[in-house]
Amino acid sequence: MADSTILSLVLYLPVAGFLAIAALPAGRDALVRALTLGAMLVQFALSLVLYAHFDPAVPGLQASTQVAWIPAWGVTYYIGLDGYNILLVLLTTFLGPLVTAGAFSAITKDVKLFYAMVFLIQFAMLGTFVAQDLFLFYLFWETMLIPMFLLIGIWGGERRIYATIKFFLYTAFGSILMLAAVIYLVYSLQQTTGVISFAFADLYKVRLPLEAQKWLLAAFALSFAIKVPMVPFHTWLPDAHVEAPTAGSVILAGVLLKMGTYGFLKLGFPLFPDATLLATPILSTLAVVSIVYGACLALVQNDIKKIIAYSSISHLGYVMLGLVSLDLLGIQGAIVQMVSHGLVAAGLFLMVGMIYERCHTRELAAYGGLAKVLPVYSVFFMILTLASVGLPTTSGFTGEFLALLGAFNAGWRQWQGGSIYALIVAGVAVTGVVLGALYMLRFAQHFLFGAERVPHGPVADLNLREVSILAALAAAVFWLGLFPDSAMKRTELAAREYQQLVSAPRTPAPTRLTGTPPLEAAR
Amino acid sequence: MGLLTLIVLLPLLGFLVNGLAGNRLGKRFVSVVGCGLPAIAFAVTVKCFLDLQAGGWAPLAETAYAWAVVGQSSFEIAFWFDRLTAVMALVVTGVGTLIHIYSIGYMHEDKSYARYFAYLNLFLFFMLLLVLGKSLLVLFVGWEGVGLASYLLIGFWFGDMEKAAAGKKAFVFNRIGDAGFLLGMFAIYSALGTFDMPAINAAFMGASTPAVSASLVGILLFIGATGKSAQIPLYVWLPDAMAGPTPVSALIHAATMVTAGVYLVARMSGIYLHAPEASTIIAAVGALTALMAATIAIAQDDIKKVLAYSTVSQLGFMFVALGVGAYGVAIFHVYTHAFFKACLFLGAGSVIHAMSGEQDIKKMGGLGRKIPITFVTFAVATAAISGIPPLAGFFSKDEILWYALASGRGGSVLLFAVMAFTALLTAFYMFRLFWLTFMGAPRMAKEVEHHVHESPASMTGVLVVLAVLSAVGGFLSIPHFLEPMLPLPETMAAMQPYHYWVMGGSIAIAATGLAGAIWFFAGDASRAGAIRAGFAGVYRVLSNKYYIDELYDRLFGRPLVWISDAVFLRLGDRMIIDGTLNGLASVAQRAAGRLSRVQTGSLHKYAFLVLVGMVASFVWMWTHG
Amino acid sequence: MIRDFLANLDTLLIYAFAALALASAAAMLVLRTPMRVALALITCMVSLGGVYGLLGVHFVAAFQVLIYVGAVMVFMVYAIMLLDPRDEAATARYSSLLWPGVFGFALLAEALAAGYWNDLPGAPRGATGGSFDIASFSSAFLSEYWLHFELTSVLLLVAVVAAIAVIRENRRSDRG
Amino acid sequence: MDKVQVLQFVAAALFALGLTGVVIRRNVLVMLMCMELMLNGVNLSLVTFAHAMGSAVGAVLVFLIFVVATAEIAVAIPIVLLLVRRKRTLDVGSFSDLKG
Repeated sequence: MADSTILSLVLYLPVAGFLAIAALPAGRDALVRALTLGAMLVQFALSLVLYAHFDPAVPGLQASTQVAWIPAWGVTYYIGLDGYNILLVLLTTFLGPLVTAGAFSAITKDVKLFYAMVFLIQFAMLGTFVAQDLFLFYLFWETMLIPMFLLIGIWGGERRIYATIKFFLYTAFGSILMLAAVIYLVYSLQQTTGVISFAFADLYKVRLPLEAQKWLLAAFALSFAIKVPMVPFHTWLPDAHVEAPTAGSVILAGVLLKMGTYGFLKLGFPLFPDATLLATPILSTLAVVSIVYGACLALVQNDIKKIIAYSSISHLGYVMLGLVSLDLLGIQGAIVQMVSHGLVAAGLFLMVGMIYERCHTRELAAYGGLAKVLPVYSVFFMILTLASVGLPTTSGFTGEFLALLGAFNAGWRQWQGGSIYALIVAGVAVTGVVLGALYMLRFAQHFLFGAERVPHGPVADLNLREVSILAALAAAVFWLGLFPDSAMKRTELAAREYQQLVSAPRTPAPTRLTGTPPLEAAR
Repeated sequence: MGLLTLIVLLPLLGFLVNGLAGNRLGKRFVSVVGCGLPAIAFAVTVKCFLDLQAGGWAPLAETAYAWAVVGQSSFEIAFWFDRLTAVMALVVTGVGTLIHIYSIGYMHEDKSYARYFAYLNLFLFFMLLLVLGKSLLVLFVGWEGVGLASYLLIGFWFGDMEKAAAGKKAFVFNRIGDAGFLLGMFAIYSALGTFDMPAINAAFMGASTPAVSASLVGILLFIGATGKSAQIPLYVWLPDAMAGPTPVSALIHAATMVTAGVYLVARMSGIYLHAPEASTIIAAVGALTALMAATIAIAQDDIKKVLAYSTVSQLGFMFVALGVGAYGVAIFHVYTHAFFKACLFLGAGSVIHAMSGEQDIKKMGGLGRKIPITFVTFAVATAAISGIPPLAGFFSKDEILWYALASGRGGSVLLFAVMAFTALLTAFYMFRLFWLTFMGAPRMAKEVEHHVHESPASMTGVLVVLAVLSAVGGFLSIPHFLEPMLPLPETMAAMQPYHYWVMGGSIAIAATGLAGAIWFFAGDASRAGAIRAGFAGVYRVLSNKYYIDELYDRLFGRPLVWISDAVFLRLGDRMIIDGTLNGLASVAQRAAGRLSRVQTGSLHKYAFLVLVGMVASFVWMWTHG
Repeated sequence: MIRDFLANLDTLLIYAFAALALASAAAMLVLRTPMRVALALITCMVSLGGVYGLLGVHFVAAFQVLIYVGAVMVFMVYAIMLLDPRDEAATARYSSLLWPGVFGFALLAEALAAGYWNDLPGAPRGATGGSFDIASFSSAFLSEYWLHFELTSVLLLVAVVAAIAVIRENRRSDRG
Repeated sequence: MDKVQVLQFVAAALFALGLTGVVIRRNVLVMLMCMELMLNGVNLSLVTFAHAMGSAVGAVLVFLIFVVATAEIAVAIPIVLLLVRRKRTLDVGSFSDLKG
């Protein structure tokens, strides 16, 4: 089977699953669960094949499919794998079965609809990652909102309506701005080159005038920054996480937040390099503010989900820091950190869900001494906590270390050039390492240690299903911590391309596209 | 797989076996695995040492695998075995194995026996990674890893919130140091493009100066060292770390982990040789820490706390040696200190074991006859730390004092005076501890006294071995052994005549301390009581550790929480950001409320509006078209 | 004269039909009972069908009569007969917006007329005026505008479903 | 003024009359019929142009309008039936539950 076929299979398997469970009669919950898990596992297996087949030495797209779609607007259906998205695709398909299995006991209301939504969001997320055409990307990007909205709105907690509306308004606001920018971008591409196309590869080739770049970057950046989220566009996240069901939180933290950083990596920065270079100080400052601010807020939360939510803000700050450093190490670190945060935050949310199912409260103060009552749970919790803290041998270390090193390297180079600001920013970012330990250990200490306090106890330790979920996560965390090279090898060329696109000057604007339009090239 | 990798992996194997299956396999199996694998690691280390010798002391190097390759930068997990590594690795595996064996007896009753050995093996794994690592990255991995093991072991009895909190405190203070360490690493990497330690040393020793100030890097790395090795200002975690099981205190918080900072500075001596400012700071911090910790130790009543502050103080000695460029001497003190401090801690553990968990020396006394082996070994170790010749501590401490006075790299009379005074205090508080514990009349409750018993052979045997090592260890001249690698500094010619005076002086200091302690605490310790009453204020300050913990809390802890809570959360998140949004939302809502009045529900009006709109658009079209 | 008349007979007939349509449309606004309004509308539609036929677009004329008069208006008449129209007699014929409506009508008519007057050329130049047959219509409908064709079928399906749903709702509310 | 123009005026007048009818009449069924009238006006306009241009495109649109009109009535009549059943009146003025 050709790789492109496998990729299409991976992408459309959730749609098939969606249709299949939609066709099932109501009340067959067990069958729905089994079917969903099966489909997710097959999808993961297929994406592992894709990962294995992915050739790190080949630049550009692999396993791509391109079909004409709306020729009049230059829109094509164009999907493919590259170094930017290979890990994120793998992460998404990896988390799919875990989310599914994790919700087996938590979701008893509208099971069919729930898994249909999970399939739908899985499809939209994968589509966003593999889309190579801005139009297609935007479609998937928007599609993601709907199932997420429903997941929180239907299966959420008490204040779910407030949370969903906040979530929706924030993200929809960002999307609208992006839509406007997309339209303007394609329009000006056509104005300057006479070619109308939405393909990323074509859009990369143009260099707009600086003034236009500034506005477009601002629109894209706002949209992505809300998704990441960066301070001060973050307040939707804690509310959404707190109210979302476990599966929603896991998807949100595990994959959805990566959309923002992925957007910056794939679109925001490479499309508007001059504006990006101008905005670097602002962006890196915001990244560091996110790191410190998120960590400080996580320190004073009493809701366990909020702690993890704020820690996400902090961790994604490292990603942004790595991306704007434009240092190869930093970029690679940022990519790894994306995946790492996906694993760790997803794991922590799953664990919170598991304890919530047993004890029915998210109040940190209500817990204590779980290590004695739930030893297996505590071991996994400790592993994920330490990964979140960024302890060596876990994935968190790989990501944070490389991202910080990259930021420092970049700062150092600028210092040699006379400006110390970036170096100071990188230095401040390192304090995040301390703060991270502070809030996560405070969490673990109150949660696991001390006198036993178990609300609604006595409770049973993890069952086989839960242990398998967490063991898979822990294995992934250690794999990325101990042997990150296999993954980083695959992203290296993309990281370089990104670095080059943003930092290396292109041919001066306006450029006329040479060569064939993308469609004919694909033929 | 090479031998060096094997050394590192053996304890990891122990961790995995004990951690995953320990509970099911029984204590005997856990003990065999837990002690056997470190013992094998020790044997392999000896083999490596012999190889090193056979190879004419040319360092052994070994690359396990490439952790990450990014562009031109390759981060490899590689190991390196030279003279310095050999000393450290032998101490770590040797003393480590002994303490593992001791733990069999000490922890025998504990429910989490397997977990304990798993953690201990994990610690050994990371410590060996730290010591054997060829690049700063591997060292850092070990560095953080031992912090983790320390965290887990301090909080081993996590049911007690205070113990868990002590673990957290240790981890966080270590992390503060680590942040400095990271910055130092980053600076090195940015300037040199490598983490490889031999290469870094070579770069700084080379003809062309690297593009980074050695002092800056040196100070940053030293911040890391202050965290791990409990120096001012980050020393406060170590006394609290005594919450862990006593063998852990012996292994991690006395013999091995806390000396990692010393090892780091010695390993990076290439940088510090070119960083006089950093060296001065190291010496100053070391001297201050040594003095401060010694004064606090005088006023502590918890047997482990005294030893903890004594450790902090001894680490200060080592840093003084590092600060004046006598790197070999510092390692020498690491080595002797590992023996006698491990012996002291394990002896203390034996005492606590005998006293059924009591740690307050005010409630001890007269234990000498009841637990003779512990008594004798503790006596030897106390004498060793106080610097009584010809025990191990005398040699290393004497060398430190000498170089503090005479080194051409920052030795001075002031430094010497401070260190000599600290040495006096050391002898004094150690003998105070010794006297109050073993001599005089018993002060414990009757039923406790009845239960006092000597520890099992697995514990006393280890004590004897360590006592012997503390006694004779000093005859092995580590500075001399290390000299080809870490040359000793030039001594100032003017000071040369005083060499033997210093040696005599240090003997006199030890004797004075001993005598002072006996004079104060002999009999009913009434003289000490009088002094204490006379200087009540000073005593209070000392016994409260200069209120440093409280100060840190006021200065950093509470402001951080306050800023996070009041400024960031309440003002920033809730008021400014959410407030603005909610304000916007309510404006929109009100506007929509107004607009919704158009929605009258009357179809006719809607149709009429359509009509009006149509007319308007036609008019507009015709006039503008 | 008669020849002229005969030559222009179809044009005159068109005008006559158009006038009839206009008149019946105007009548719709003033007639009181719905049934009469429906009859006026039918008249209007049939006369429009006449116009189409005279213009030579026979099939549209046929469909106009078949679909509009034959289906839509029959349905409408059924509805009128089904519902009791008597309550209407008691209430006013016109809504409260009668005068604004009439005024609006005047304005709209004025705007349209002015617009046509200024803008609309006579018969489009170059236009043949030649008619087209059902074959060209069908091929255009089924080839060039196939999507629209399909969409209409979807629309009809939706309408059927909606109608059924509404009626079912009706039954349920009857039961409840 | 030729045939096409006349018919355009008629079409416009039909449309305007229909719209006015929707505005001024009270009976919901009459309003529906007035909407039909509007559609007829548009149809007339389209047919006229299609005839004048000799193009079938206009006729296609006419067909679409037929379909829309049919669908509209098919849905509208049941709705009216339901409304009348609930409100016992055909007066549109009393159907104002959705006011803002």
